[in-house]
Formats: sequence, structure tokens, C-alpha cells
Amino acid sequence: MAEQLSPSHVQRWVDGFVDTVVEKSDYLTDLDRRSGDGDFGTNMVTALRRSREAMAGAEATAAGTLFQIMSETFLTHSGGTSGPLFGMWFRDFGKVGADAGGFTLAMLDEATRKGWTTVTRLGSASVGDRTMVDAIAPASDALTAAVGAGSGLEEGLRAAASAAREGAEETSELVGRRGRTSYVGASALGIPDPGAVTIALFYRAAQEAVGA
Amino acid sequence: MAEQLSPSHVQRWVDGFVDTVVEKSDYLTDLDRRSGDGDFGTNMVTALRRSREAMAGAEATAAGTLFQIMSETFLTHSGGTSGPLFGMWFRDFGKVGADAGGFTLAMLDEATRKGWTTVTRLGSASVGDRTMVDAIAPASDALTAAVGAGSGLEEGLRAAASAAREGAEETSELVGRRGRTSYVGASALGIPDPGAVTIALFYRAAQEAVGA
Amino acid sequence: MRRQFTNAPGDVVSEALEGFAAAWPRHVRLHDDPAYVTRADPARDKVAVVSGGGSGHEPLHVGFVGTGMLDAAVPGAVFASPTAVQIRAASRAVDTGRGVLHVVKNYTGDVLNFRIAGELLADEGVDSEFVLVEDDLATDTGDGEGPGRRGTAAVVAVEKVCGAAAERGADLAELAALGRRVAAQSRTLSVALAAGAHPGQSQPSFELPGDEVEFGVGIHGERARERRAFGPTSELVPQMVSPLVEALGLGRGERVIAIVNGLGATHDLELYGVFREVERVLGRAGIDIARTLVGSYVTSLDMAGCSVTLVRADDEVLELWDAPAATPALTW
Amino acid sequence: MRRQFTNAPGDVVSEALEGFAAAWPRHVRLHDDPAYVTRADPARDKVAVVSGGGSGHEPLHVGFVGTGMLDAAVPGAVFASPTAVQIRAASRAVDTGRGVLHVVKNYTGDVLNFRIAGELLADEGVDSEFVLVEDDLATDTGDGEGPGRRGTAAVVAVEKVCGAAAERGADLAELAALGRRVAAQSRTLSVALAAGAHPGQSQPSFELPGDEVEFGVGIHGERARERRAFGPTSELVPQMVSPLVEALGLGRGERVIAIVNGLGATHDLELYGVFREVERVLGRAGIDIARTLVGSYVTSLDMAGCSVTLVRADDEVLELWDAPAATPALTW
Ligand SMILES: Nc1ncnc2c1ncn2[C@@H]1O[C@H](COP(=O)(O)OP(=O)(O)O)[C@@H](O)[C@H]1O
Ligand SMILES: Nc1ncnc2c1ncn2[C@@H]1O[C@H](COP(=O)(O)OP(=O)(O)O)[C@@H](O)[C@H]1O
Ligand SMILES: [Mg+2]
Ligand SMILES: [Mg+2]
Ligand SMILES: [Mg+2]
Ligand SMILES: [Mg+2]
Repeated sequence: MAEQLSPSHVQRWVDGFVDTVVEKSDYLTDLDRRSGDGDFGTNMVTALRRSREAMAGAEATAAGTLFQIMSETFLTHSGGTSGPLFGMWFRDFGKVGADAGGFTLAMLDEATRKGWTTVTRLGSASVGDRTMVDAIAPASDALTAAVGAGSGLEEGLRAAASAAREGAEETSELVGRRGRTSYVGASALGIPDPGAVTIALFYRAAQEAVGA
Repeated sequence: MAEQLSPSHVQRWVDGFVDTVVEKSDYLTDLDRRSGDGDFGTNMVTALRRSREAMAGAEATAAGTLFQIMSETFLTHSGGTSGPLFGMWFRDFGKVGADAGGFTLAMLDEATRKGWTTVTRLGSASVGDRTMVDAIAPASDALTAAVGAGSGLEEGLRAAASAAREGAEETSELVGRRGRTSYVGASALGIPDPGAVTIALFYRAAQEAVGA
Repeated sequence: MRRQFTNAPGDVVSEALEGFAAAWPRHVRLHDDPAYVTRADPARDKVAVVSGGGSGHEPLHVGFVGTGMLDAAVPGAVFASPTAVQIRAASRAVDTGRGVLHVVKNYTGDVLNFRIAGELLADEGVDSEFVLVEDDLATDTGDGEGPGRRGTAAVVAVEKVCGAAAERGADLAELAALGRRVAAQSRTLSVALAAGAHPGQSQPSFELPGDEVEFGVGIHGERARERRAFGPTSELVPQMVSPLVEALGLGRGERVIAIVNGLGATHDLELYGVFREVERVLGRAGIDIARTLVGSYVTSLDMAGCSVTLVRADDEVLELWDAPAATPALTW
Repeated sequence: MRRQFTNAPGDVVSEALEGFAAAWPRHVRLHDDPAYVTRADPARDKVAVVSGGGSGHEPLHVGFVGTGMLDAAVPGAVFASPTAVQIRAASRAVDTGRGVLHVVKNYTGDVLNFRIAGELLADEGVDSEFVLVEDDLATDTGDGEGPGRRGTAAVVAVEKVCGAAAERGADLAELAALGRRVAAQSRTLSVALAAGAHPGQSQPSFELPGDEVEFGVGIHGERARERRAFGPTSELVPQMVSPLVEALGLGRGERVIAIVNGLGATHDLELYGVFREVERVLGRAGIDIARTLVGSYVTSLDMAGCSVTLVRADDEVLELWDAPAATPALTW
């Protein structure tokens, strides 16, 4: 059982994430249509496809390399609000894994916390505003707890993924206070925030990459 | 029987001309409507009314003074093509009568010939092009003949007025080759050219000013 | 429904002139009764360059009053010539004793009134010369009959080049010859996508079917002789540029000044797209675009459309084109 | 039917940029992949001033690249922010080691991407500061909630003043303070008579009844919160100017820079008529119009409309405003 995510784990993680989001893109776009302007899936797929092309040519020497590539790609082709925010999110994972041979759970905890800070600094969203932060925060808390409790990698990732999923699901009950969804108010109740759902998919792909 | 038009004759001449054109302005406009763009009467009346105002304040010391005023007024408020041409037409009468106590027949002949040259130089219309020139030319010829025959002022003016009237009437049979009427072609046949009619009114007013 | 920012439609020109002069106090002065615009800082001891014509073509001509271009501009009513007395007054005001060059777009009223002004000035001992701008290829009948080619956007080149030469001390005869040379070497074609509307009128001056353009349109809201199929810029622009090349007899290696001019309601994004196509067409023909001007300089109220002007250029013309100018609408 | 000169609608921006750069070879250079525009003749040893935003507002921002204004401009797609990587590339390209000032109109996407670019640059050791332009009084909610006032035509003043100060050697902190001061002292109100249309779309982005205007409109084709009665300029303009005076707390004897800006399809004749009314309203209030700019500088595609911007001005601001600039769209 791996205690860190090697570059090839990261490859599987990223591939899995891209595949799932591409597959669910119509669903995500529909969520954005009902709560924003209906371009979320398209924005994501464009950036993810380009990321895949960029990653295909690159040699992933460090754990963070692929995230660095995804970050650049998202920031280069950022559509809408989520593009640049995800670009900066991946960037923190890239930074933490920049010189490392693999991601330990502590590193994942650190990257998540940094990413959360970055997204909050840039987007000013707090927990409960119905944004991706509502999935990031519980994932971060779960990781910190797992590291504190000395949990293994798989266990920690499983906790993070399920916390993120729950956080995302709970956005269904939130009225938006940031981004376009703040314009539609209560009429988005009952469906989750697409950005939060995407964060949940990100952790699920991590969990699946280590076979957990 | 006067052998020259004194400043007060000129005053009567000009007053009579203004009154007639103002009175006939709807008719003239209608001629222009059927052969051009329908602003002839309006253009003339505007300039004539302003001329009358300008003349009211002026002291007519020389025979040409009132024509100088009319010329300036027409050139200042010239609408369309006829405005500036009439402005230059009056200007030649003003020049010939500039330093004189009255207009002799020979001076009227000279002014008419000069005016014809000016209008032709500026507008490039020949006899038969369906313009004011078709009234000016016969009036000029009549005046030159009268001066050559040693006719009196009344007789000469009567000849000029009737030659101008006939010239104007004959424009009904002409197809336009200058000005806007050239765009309507044969459809203006049957009605006279408003500019030519106005020249005829000009000589009729002169004739009436000396009681001929 | 076409609507505009105006008070009484009859006051549009006089109010705009007031606003214009108030906005550019360092460049121009507005004179009243009769109306004309002169440089705020009059030139000394040079031939005066004066132009004018109907209003509704702004920034032409008032926007080109200033150092290196016009000494005075004489605005008429919307699409109507200024009067001879206006032109005389403006010319008198800016004559320094070295004479006045009149730059005149070829329209019956403008020609008539400028010619008359020239005669009035001659009587007062003021020399003047007359340069006729007649660049609109769409009105080229080939024979000498009729009113001849209309004057459109090439007037900017004539004003710029003559203005610069006047500033350098050229005399009246030289300036007239130069202006005529530039005018003779200029051709323009214009295409409209939608007509403009006269101030106070809610209807544009013509309606176009959605699949056609008015090809060879003028700058007075009049229709063109021809309608052609609407299409992408890559199809429309060659139809404008190739006839200009042919009419000027431009050969490979020759240099031109290219002016892409908006007719009033066409956006800069479009104009730059059009210029890109002009460059491609001329590039294929091996013609060198030595200088460029892209923008809305000679408008036809709020007409949607653009014109392309080519001016054959030699070293002298280019040097004068490059000479400094400081006017409200053109400064370099 | 609204029609435009374009090829494929998706290529409008890139083709226009190509044409723009080709038209102004002495002023600008176009860089590709990612796209941005820099001065042809790069500045040395000064703080770089960089701006950008969606396209469709031309001549903003690319038209203000040149001596005395911007070192680089970063164009996004029509009405969409440029990306952070574009901004980073442009900023890197023009940084002389003294840092980069980002002038940003207040829109979520622009703010986000410029902020991110600032963070990316910081990681590379490039200093940057961020001046937010938020002048649109129509979006002033009074509380600090929501996205705040939009950034519109005041950006021209901020770019001009900061550009001049940078040219004189001001350091990054001074420039940021100056830019913020000018931005804080600027307010704008805009009125639309008809919406523009996105390239490739035949319908304008909204329809207006003939007797109403869109009051307090933005520059992205969006509707305003309010519709008011259409009327003569003498009635519309006071409704625009008086709230600006009040919002800025302008008192008698104070000086302003007044910008009357066309939104794309509004003719100069109209804009000058509007300026005349602005002058009258300010004259009655005893406010001194120290400087004026009238023209179409910050457009919203081919929207028919105009905006009025007032910028409270002191000696320093006026001196910087008057300093020379040589850019495609603004030169003096
Ligand atoms: N201020 C913010 N902070 C964090 N996340 C945000 C913020 N605003 C929006 N988001 C996220 O972005 C998502 C919408 O992305 P997208 O559709 O690309 O943006 P846009 O609203 O510009 O079309 C939302 O589902 C939300 O999760
Ligand atoms: N080239 C010309 N030479 C002499 N007279 C002309 C010429 N063109 C037009 N006219 C005269 O002008 C008259 C029309 O004047 P007016 O209606 O004011 O001009 P416009 O055609 O500009 O509306 C005609 O009846 C004709 O007599
Ligand atoms: Mg969206
Ligand atoms: Mg969006
Ligand atoms: Mg007529
Ligand atoms: Mg007429």
C-alpha cells in the first residue's frame, strides 16, 4: 500500500479527473444553466482537453508537474470565473509537489489548505456562499484531521473525497452569495453548485488513483 | 420720359420684382417640384425677404446700391443652385451701377451681358440647356439690338422683357442638360424652367418701374 | 426607429459647432454670422488652406483645422454647401497676404459656392486657387459628361499634404499643383450596410435587403447605382480594392497611402478587419502600403459602411504626409 | 437586421488586432499566443503601465498603447476578460525592472484575471500594483455589497494620467496612489438609444421603445436598471451631469476634466451637441471645465449612446493630462 502518490499515481488521478468531468460535462453545464449562465461544462472541457494535450507532451519528473501544466493551461484558456480559480487551485498542488517524488497525505493536506486560501483570497467566497469553497473546506478539514490522526494515504483520501462529496451535495440547500448564482437567488435551490461538484470529483479521482 | 433708371426707379424695380416672386413662389416651387427638387420658390423667398430687410436700412446713393445689397444677401443665404447664381447676377448689375446716378439702356445692356457671362462661367449652361440662361440670352440680345438701334429706355426694356418672357416660355419644350432638371429628362416637358421664369419677371419689373 | 441626441433638428449644426469649439479651445475658434472655424493660433506668412462643405461628415472638415492642416473650415447645413459669403469671410480671415488654397469636394453646390467665393476674393485683391477632389470611382463615367466623380475621403489626404506644404512655405501655385496631383492620384470606393438618418428623421434614407450592400455609395445618404451581395469582408473588400488599383494603374512595387474610413456607425473592430483585407489584396498585387489611416474621418451621419481610398504616393507626398499636424481629429 | 464587416464572427478580434497592428507599425507591435499589444518602441527604466479587458470597446485599450500612455494592452474576446496568462505575458514583456501598474476596469472577470496575473508575476519577482477603475454611478449601490460600480470611460483618464506620470519617472507606489486618486475622483453616467449587436448576431442585445432611453447603461450590451423618457439633449444631459456633480461633491469653482464619450454608433455632431449641454449644466453650477475630451473612446460595439464622465482635477492631474501622448487613438 503506497504511502505517497507517485508521478504515475498523479497521472492516473489527473486522467481519471479529466475523464469524469468530460463525461459529466452536460450535467455540469445543466447545473450552471439552472443556477448561472450555463457555460460551466463547456469552460471546463475546453481547458481540460487542452490540459490533456499539454500533458501528453510533457515529462512528469516531479509529483507536481502535471498540476503545473494544468494550472498554466487553465490560466491560459480560462473561461468564466471557474477557469482562473481552478487554474490557481491546481497551481498550489503544483507548487507543493514541485520538487517532490510523490505526494504524501501531509502534502495533500498542505496543497488543499493553500488552494483554499488562494481561492478565498481571489474570490472572497466564504463557506456557505454556494461555491466550490463549500467542497474545498470540508475536504481540507478531513485531510487535516487525517494527518493529525496519523491516517494512511488511502484512508485520508477516502475521508477527503467523502467530505467533499457531502459538502457539494449540501450546496443544494444554499442560496448563492458569490458569482452569477447570486443573481438567481432561491431558484437554484435543490441542485448542487457545479464548481463544488467538480471539486468532489477531483478528490474522488485521487482516491480512485490509489485504488482506495 | 426718363432716359435712365434713377435710384428711385431701381427701388420700384426691385420692390416690384420681390413682390411678384413672393406672390408667385408657390407656382415657382411647383415648377421646380415637377422638374427638380421643389425648393426653388422657398430658396428665392428666403433670400428675397432678407434682401428686403437689408435694403430697408440702406441708403441707395448710387444706381447699383440695391443690387449690391441683393447680391450680398443672396450669396450669404444662398439655397440651392439658383441662390448663388442670382447673387452673382445681381452683382454685375451692382457693379455696372456702382458709381452712377442711374442706369441707361446701354448700362442695362452691359450688366445683362456681364451677368450672362458670369452665370455661364459659373454654371457652364449654354442656351437650350433649360436654365435661366434661356431667358437671359434673348433679353441680352434684345437689349444689344435696342441700344444699336438707338431705342429709348422704355422701348428697350419692353423689348427685353418680352424677349425674356418668350425665352422662358420656350423652356417648356426643352430637355434639361444642367442642374437637377437634367436628372428628370423628358418628364419636365410642358412646363417652363423656374429660373428662366424668374429672369423674365425681373425684366418685367424693370419695364413696369419706368411705367412702360 | 433611429434616434439621436439633438435639440431642435434645425439647430444641430450650430449647437455642434458651439460644442466643438468649446471642446478644442487650444486648437480652434468659432466665428459667427457667417459661421466658420479658424485656428486658435493663426498662422503668419503662409498660404492659407481652407476647406468646407456640408455638415454631417464630421470630423471633416472642422476637425482638421490646426497646425499642419487647415487654417479654416467652412461648414454648411447638413449635407449642404456653405455659402459663398461664408467661404469669403473665412478666407479673408486667414489670408496672410500670400493667398488662399480652397480644397473642394466635387459637388455642384460646393463647387459653385467656392468658385464664387474665389471671384469675390479676387475682386478684393485676395488670390485664391481651387483644388477639386474627385476621387469616388463609383461615379466615374469615363466620358467627361455629367458632374464627374464625387469627392470623398481622399480630401483628408489632400488637406494633410497641402497643409504640410503650406506650413513649409510653398506658394499658392505650388500648392495648387501639389493638391491637384494628390487628388488626381486618389480613388475611393464605399460600401454601405445601412443608411444613416438626417437629424430629426426617424427613418434612414434608404432600406437595404439583408443580403445586399449598397456598392459605390456616396456620403450624402443617397443610394448607390448598384447593389451587390452581402458577404464576408474577405469577399467584399477585394471588390473595393481591385478596381482602385486598376483605375490608378498601380503596378507592382508602387507605394500608396491607404485610408480605411468608417461612414459613421461602423465600429473600429470592423474597420481594422477591413484594413487587414486591404493589406492582403494589395500584398497579392505587390503594392506597398507606405502609410495607413484607419478610422471614421469622412462620415455620412450614422451610416453603417466604410470606404477604401488609395493614394499613389511618392517621396514628396510621404514626407508631407508624415509632417507634424495638430488638429482635433488628426495629430502626429 | 444589424450587419457588420466581418469574416467568421469568431475571428473578429484576432483579425482586427492584425489589422490594427499593421495600421500602426510605428506605434505598436502585436504579440501572438498569447495575444497582447506593446509599444513598437519599448520604454526603458520606467514603471510599465498595462491595461486590458474585453474587446468591443475599441479604441480602448489597444488604441492607447504608445508613448505617454500604455506600455501594453491585453485584449480578451468580445466583452470577455483576457486570461491571466495573457496579462502575465504582456506584463513580463514590458517590465523594465521597475514594476508594472495594472489599470483594471471593475468587472468580475477582469478583476480576477488581473489579480491572478499579479500573483503569478510576484512569484517571478515582478512587482505589480492594481488600480481599480469603478466610475459608473449607475451601479453605485451605496453599501459595500455586490460587485460595486462598473469601470467605464474614466479608464481613459486613469491611463492618460498614470501613463504621463510613469513617463516622468514616478515609482510603482506613487503611480498606484495617483491612479487610485484619479479613479476615486471620477464618475460616469451613460445613456443608450439603441443596443449594439455582437459580431455575427443580427439582433441587437435589447430593444427599446421609441419614447425611452436606457439610462445608466454599461458597456457590455447589457440593459440598464432604469428606463427614462427620451427627449432633447437639453433634457437628457442634465439628468446625466447633475448626479455626477452630486456624487463627486463638486462645489463652485472646482475644476473637472469632462469626457463626452460615444458608445459606438453615435455621431460626432451629436457628441458635440451633448458636450454643449454639459458645459451649460456645469456652467450653471459654477464648475470649471478645465479639460475636455469628446469622441468615441470607450465603445460598446455599435451601441447608439453616449456617456459623460467628470474627473475632479487638481494642478498635478491637469499637468499630467496635458503631458504629451502619442498613441493611435490619443495624441497631443
Ligand atoms: N467568488 C467565487 N469564489 C469561488 N468560486 C466561485 C466564485 N464565483 C463562482 N465560483 C464558482 O464558479 C462556478 C461557475 O463557473 P463558471 O460557469 O465558469 O463561471 P461564470 O459564472 O463566469 O460563467 C460556480 O459553480 C462556483 O463554484
Ligand atoms: N448650371 C446652371 N446654370 C444656370 N442656371 C442653372 C444651372 N443649374 C440650375 N440652374 C437654374 O437653377 C434653377 C433651380 O434652382 P434651385 O431649385 O434653387 O436649385 P437646386 O437644383 O439646387 O435645388 C433652375 O430652374 C435653373 O434655372
Ligand atoms: Mg457559468
Ligand atoms: Mg460565463
Ligand atoms: Mg431646386
Ligand atoms: Mg435644392
